[in-house]
Amino acid sequence: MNAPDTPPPTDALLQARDISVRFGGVMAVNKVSFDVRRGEVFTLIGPNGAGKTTVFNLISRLYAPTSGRITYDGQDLARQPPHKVASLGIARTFQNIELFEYATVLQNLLIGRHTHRRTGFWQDILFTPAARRAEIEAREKVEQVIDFLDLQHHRDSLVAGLPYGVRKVVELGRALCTQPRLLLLDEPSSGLNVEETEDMAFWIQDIQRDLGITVLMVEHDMSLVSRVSDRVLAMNQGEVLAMGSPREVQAHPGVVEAYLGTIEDVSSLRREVA
Amino acid sequence: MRFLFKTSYAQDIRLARHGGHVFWYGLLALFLVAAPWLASEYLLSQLTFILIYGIVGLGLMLLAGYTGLFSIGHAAFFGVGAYTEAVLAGMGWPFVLSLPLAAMLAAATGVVVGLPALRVKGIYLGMATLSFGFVVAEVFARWESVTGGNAGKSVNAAKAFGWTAEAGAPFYYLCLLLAAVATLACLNLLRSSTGRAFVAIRDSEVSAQSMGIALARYKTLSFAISAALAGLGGGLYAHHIHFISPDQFDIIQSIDLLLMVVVGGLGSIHGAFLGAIFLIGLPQAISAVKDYLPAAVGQAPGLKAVVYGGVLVAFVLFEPLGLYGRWLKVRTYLQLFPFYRKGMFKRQKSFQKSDRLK
Amino acid sequence: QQQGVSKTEILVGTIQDLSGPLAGYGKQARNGMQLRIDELAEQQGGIHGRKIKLLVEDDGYDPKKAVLAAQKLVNQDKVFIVAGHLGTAPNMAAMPVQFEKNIVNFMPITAAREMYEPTNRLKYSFAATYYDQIRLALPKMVKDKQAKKVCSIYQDDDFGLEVQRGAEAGAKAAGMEIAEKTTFKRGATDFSSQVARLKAANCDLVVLGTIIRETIGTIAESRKTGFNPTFLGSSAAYTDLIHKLGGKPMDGLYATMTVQHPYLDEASQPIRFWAAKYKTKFNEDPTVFSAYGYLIMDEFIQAALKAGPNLTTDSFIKAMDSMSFPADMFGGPPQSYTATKRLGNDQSRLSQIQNGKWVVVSDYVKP
Amino acid sequence: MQFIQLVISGIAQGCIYGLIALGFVLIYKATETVSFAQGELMMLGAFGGLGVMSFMGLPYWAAVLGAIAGMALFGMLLERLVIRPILGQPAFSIVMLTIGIGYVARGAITMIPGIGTETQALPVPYKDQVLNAGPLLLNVEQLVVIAATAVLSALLYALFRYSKVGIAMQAASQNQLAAYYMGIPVQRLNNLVWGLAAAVAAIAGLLLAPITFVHANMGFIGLKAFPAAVVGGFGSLPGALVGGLVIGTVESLSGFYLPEGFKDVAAYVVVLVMLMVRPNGLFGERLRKKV
Amino acid sequence: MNVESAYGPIKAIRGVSLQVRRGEVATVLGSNGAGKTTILKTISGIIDPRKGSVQFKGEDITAQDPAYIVEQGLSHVPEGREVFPLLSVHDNLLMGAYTRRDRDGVARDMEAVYRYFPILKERAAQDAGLLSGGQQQMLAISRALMASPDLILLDEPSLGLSPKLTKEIFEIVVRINRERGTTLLLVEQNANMALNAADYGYVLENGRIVMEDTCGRLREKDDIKEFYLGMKDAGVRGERRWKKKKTWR
Ligand SMILES: Nc1ncnc2c1ncn2[C@@H]1O[C@H](COP(=O)(O)OP(=O)(O)OP(=O)(O)O)[C@@H](O)[C@H]1O
Ligand SMILES: Nc1ncnc2c1ncn2[C@@H]1O[C@H](COP(=O)(O)OP(=O)(O)OP(=O)(O)O)[C@@H](O)[C@H]1O
Ligand SMILES: [Mg+2]
Ligand SMILES: [Mg+2]
Repeated sequence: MNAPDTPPPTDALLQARDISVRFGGVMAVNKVSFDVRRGEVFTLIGPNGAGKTTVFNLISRLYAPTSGRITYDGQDLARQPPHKVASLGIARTFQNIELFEYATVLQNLLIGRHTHRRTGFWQDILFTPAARRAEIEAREKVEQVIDFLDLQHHRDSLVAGLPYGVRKVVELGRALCTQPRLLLLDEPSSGLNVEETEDMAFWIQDIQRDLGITVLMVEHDMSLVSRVSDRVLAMNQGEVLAMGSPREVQAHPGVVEAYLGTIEDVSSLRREVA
Repeated sequence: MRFLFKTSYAQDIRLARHGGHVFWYGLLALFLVAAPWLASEYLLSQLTFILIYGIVGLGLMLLAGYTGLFSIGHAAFFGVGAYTEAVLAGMGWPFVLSLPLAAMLAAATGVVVGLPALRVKGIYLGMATLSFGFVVAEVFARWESVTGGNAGKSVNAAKAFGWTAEAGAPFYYLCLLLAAVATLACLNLLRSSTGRAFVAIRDSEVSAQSMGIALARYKTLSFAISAALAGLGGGLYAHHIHFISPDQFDIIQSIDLLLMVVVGGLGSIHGAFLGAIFLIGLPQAISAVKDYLPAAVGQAPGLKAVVYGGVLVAFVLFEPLGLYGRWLKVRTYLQLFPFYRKGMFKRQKSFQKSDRLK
Repeated sequence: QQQGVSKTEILVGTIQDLSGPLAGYGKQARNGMQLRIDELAEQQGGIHGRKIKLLVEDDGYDPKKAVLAAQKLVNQDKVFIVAGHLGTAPNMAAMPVQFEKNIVNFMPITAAREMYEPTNRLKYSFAATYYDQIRLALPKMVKDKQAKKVCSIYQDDDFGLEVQRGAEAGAKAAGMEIAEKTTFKRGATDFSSQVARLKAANCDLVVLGTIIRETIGTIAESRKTGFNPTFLGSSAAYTDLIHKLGGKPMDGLYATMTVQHPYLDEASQPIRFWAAKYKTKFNEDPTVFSAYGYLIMDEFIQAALKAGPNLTTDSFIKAMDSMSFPADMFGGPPQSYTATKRLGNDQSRLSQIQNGKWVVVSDYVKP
Repeated sequence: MQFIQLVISGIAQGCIYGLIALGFVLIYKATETVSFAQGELMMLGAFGGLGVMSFMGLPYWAAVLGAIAGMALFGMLLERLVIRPILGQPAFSIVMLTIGIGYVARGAITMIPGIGTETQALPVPYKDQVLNAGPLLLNVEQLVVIAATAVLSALLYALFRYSKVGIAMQAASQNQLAAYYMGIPVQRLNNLVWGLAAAVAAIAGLLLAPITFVHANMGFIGLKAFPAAVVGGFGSLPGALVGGLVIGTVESLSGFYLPEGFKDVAAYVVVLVMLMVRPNGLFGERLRKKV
Repeated sequence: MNVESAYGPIKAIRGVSLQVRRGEVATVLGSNGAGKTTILKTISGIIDPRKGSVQFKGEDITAQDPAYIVEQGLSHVPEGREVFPLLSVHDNLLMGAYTRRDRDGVARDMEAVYRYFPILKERAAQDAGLLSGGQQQMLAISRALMASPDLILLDEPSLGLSPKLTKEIFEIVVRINRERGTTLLLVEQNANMALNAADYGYVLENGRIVMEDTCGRLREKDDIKEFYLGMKDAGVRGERRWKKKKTWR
């Protein structure tokens, strides 16, 4: 408020400084700081309940931080109402999938175009030529996303009946339709099998490289993490545990202890039974 | 069975999807325009009522069916429209000015009610609107200098530019015109970004918000449009019924309006009008058949309530999608004949989930 | 060709509340009308060879439904006349529909002034209005009881308002003001704060713009709190339910009325006979509303007979406008109508509940 | 003194609202629907009691037991016939259903010749008795209501808080699918809930009968109980009671001290204010979806 | 069992037959929308099959009331957690044991699951809806264990769990199977884990079983290796363009 903002380093798209959130007695996020650089894939990992999703919720302004600040592209996010976040170019997916259940896939994706609408209420109600043009344009953009994610098949199905994996993709698509600059993905691969996870990895890489979108993601699948991320931040109990390249973080003893676990070979399970 | 080959995106946003639509809706329009010659005076008056309630139903459908906000106080907006129109018409305003003003005033009231809607959902919103309805009804009763209080108020015929929309065909055409315009406006809204925003709010507020939809703005907007349509309907109602009093805009009326959209079929524009047909037609149907019943039943007081309630219960039980749902089934049956399979619309088991968390 | 009149039949429409808050009254009024029609068929055979057919519509005391009902009767069933329509607001809503088609609104069962004012050639009303009842009765009560402070409690609707206006006019006539007035909503059950108000104002005469339960509720609450003014109700409170439901505390209540309640053990022989006939036919005890219905139909028959074989709206009006009806067996006052006087009689008398029964305690109160 | 007497009347009236509101909250807590038929069930209960006393000539306590048991059965039957088939549909369908049931119940009672359209008194042993506590007046009819409301809400509170069945009812309303997975007999519990709600309604009807009389439209008082439930927080049983008391006293006081007309809308104004200040009522839980 | 289930006119599984022997761990693999969840739902009576029957412990439980089936000793970890959001963690667990009458046993099992997942004990009084995704998953699993069942159906138990916990879950699965002799039917995207923990596996595609064998042998099949275990040469970018499609349709 009083002190002028210090301009962030040019390559940081998002900066979190000492953010903390407390829910009753639980310190869900405790003095966490990190930068997400333009164009990178930045991953948050950490045991369950470490506060990763809470960080996402802070960025998308669903929660307000108890202390600390988040700046996005030089702006203080705390000043933005939640619905403004999307028009700043931040889009997200949800851990538990939050789609518009009783609308078709196409409509879901079109809703993703909301921040880009150019017609007002009166134009809509009269369906002026401008509104018609805007509709068709939105549809074209959405079709590009549909092609990108191979969703042609499901275009007109109601979301309510889709299998889990497809919903995940639809949600990704919806986020992409907003044409974000920063994409927050909460566990993009959970519930997907190996093959589908692989598709997801390709998509994330395409999103980063071809579309030039910065990605911040939470993920538990370490093979996916090491494959796509540029940098990784490990959290535990709301605090930062380690940060660095995927390899560095995976080797960090604290991370192994709290997150990866020490049993190396899953076949140990088998031997016990046998 | 009809197959549609789509060749452009524009096809998807057209109102009439194919020739059949054009034909059937054209026929309907023709019938409606010709109605004064075809229908008896009595039927025409009923038809006028149906159009008026249809307009109100459209508004409530938008609010309840598309935005997912249930209002149990819609009679308040209806009443604001009716009283505004009655007062203005009494002052000799032409209806081309007074009707829009009635709608706007109702919309303004709608915005006021929309405000708590930003904070509460579900049953709490229902109660907020219900309470608001009571307060407004009390204002109608107490503000005697304007509303005539409980003694009621007579309403002049609608006039403009020296033309009087007399009861019967002229007024019917006025209603028909406005109903058509209102329907078109709603259809337009629903196929554009505003309508999608409503649907988004209905299905998930959290993700609507993160898609950049300003909940406050769209919820209030939805309330405003809905109230405006109710106000417009109210204005027409006032003219049609000639006499308005506060007890015409009480909780019973609100519930009737809600029943109308539910029976019509939540989430469909057709439903608004089908529901209106039901609301106006059923009591008439009951009094038509009651003479044929044994006197002990047919002449007993309370019969109307029993049948009315019974039909409502039957609807919810057997046709949760309302009249429109029934119509869809019939249509599919005809289209697919003879390939229709019995299980096609078999109801799936569904499981209730708390809507306290949305 | 006059609608609703054929060679053999006259169609009479009536709109009653058969499913709403006044369903009880609606049913009784209908039965009363039907009783007279059946008598006509049995005794005289008809009016100039025509039988009466009664078409009943239910409006549930809802003006919107009343409009629909009136439209059905007038435009679809094509009745000759609408008689005995119950309730003020429903009448107000239905009258324009009828008048457009030149259909008389005959003797609606409501005591509002709008039923004959502003004058319209199609309006006829028989009941002394609530306004007049109280306006005329109040000064007499003030004098008799030597009341110092007159107050009122009334239902917050068109009915209550009429009583209240009557009370104001009556108080003015007696050279006083209404010291305290208080209201309640239809269907209210709790009158404690209203009674507390009246008590705090030291009222010694309270005008009741109440119907049944509210009358009982108000009086019972007053008696409990040791507040015992003179209570004066309108004809709406003149029903046997008051003492049947309210019991002992109701004793002493005054009400204005015209038509006497037809107790089955009534002293007057014709009423007793009539009540027994009604009971046999409908298997329930008659009430004032049964009597209203009966009388309305009776007056219609008399007027229609007088109008002659060529029954049209005009001939009926012509006949009515020179009609005078003598006092009826229920003690109703004589009535007379002219082209400009469309209320039969504005007078009423006073009854009091004594030992759990209504007793007529005054003759017609003259201004 | 005036003030205290008004507060006492307010409390008594408030308990009536609270008693009916208990029925709403009960249904809401266990099924997440709002029953608009609760007032009508109450009316049926009162008529049931009346039937037992006046037409079968049995004593008061027999009427009380008979009406409560009868209504409980009726509630279960109702559930079996009309609620169960649409179990799992959105809560709103059930709301509509209860509105329909309300119409049918009111109409059906009205149709009973000779009884339905009349207003009747239920002869209770404690009719018209007044206790004088110093200068204050306590009405026995109202004291009975107060006591019954307090006891009932305590019992129901314990049911939902401590008993397995009560918790399971809430579980089923929050996530029916998961309840099925856990082997919770959702339908049986639902049956029980409606039976309970109808029994509570019957109690309310019997207690109210001396105060409001028995007639087909007595259920409309339920419209005042909604505000009570909302003010207390719709999901809270003690809230229903407290909400009722708040509404009752506010009504009573505003009827005396404020200009005419305020008493009638006081309840609704309180609700509106409450929804602005504390959207979930006094005892309602703060809800927030975690994503 | 042998069943066919459908959602409305859409057939989700068509003529699936599978068997789980007492005391064994079986797993069903399959890509998205193959119908795995549908099978499990059919078994526990949430969906009534169009055709076919389900036998459990020699009894026909086709289309029985889910409550009855649970009482017979079958419990289900549903897909997507499905906790009771407004009940406390403790009450959630209690509901898991709804069909049980033995208070002591319930208390003992409660202690046991608290030992498996200490965080649940810490949060015993918190509303389940406020737990993190993974914590809810732990709760869902624990809740099913509370029924002390003979057969547990697990639908993607590792969904959203950290790698460490995933391993622990499988250890718990194996341990329960060994110590209590509980039979398990496991649906899992983490095929590597599943095939290691289970004895027998089925591969489901488009509502049909296309392959079944012991897990040992399944692990050796090329198609399984490629599509489910992801064991192939780490491809270069652009690989997807010529990706091999599954052949067994
Ligand atoms: N709204 C809330 N109220 C109370 N506690 C909360 C709330 N949101 C999160 N928590 C708590 O904060 C902690 C962090 O939760 P969060 O959802 O951020 O975890 P996470 O890192 O995303 O874990 P997971 O991998 O399991 O999803 C958890 O212990 C959770 O119980
Ligand atoms: N409620 C429903 N309505 C219509 N179709 C449905 C419904 N639920 C599932 N389906 C369809 O049934 C098929 C099987 O779904 P199911 O959920 O069993 O798949 P799954 O193998 O569990 O997939 P996943 O790995 O994504 O969980 C899918 O094609 C899905 O689209
Ligand atoms: Mg998370
Ligand atoms: Mg699945």
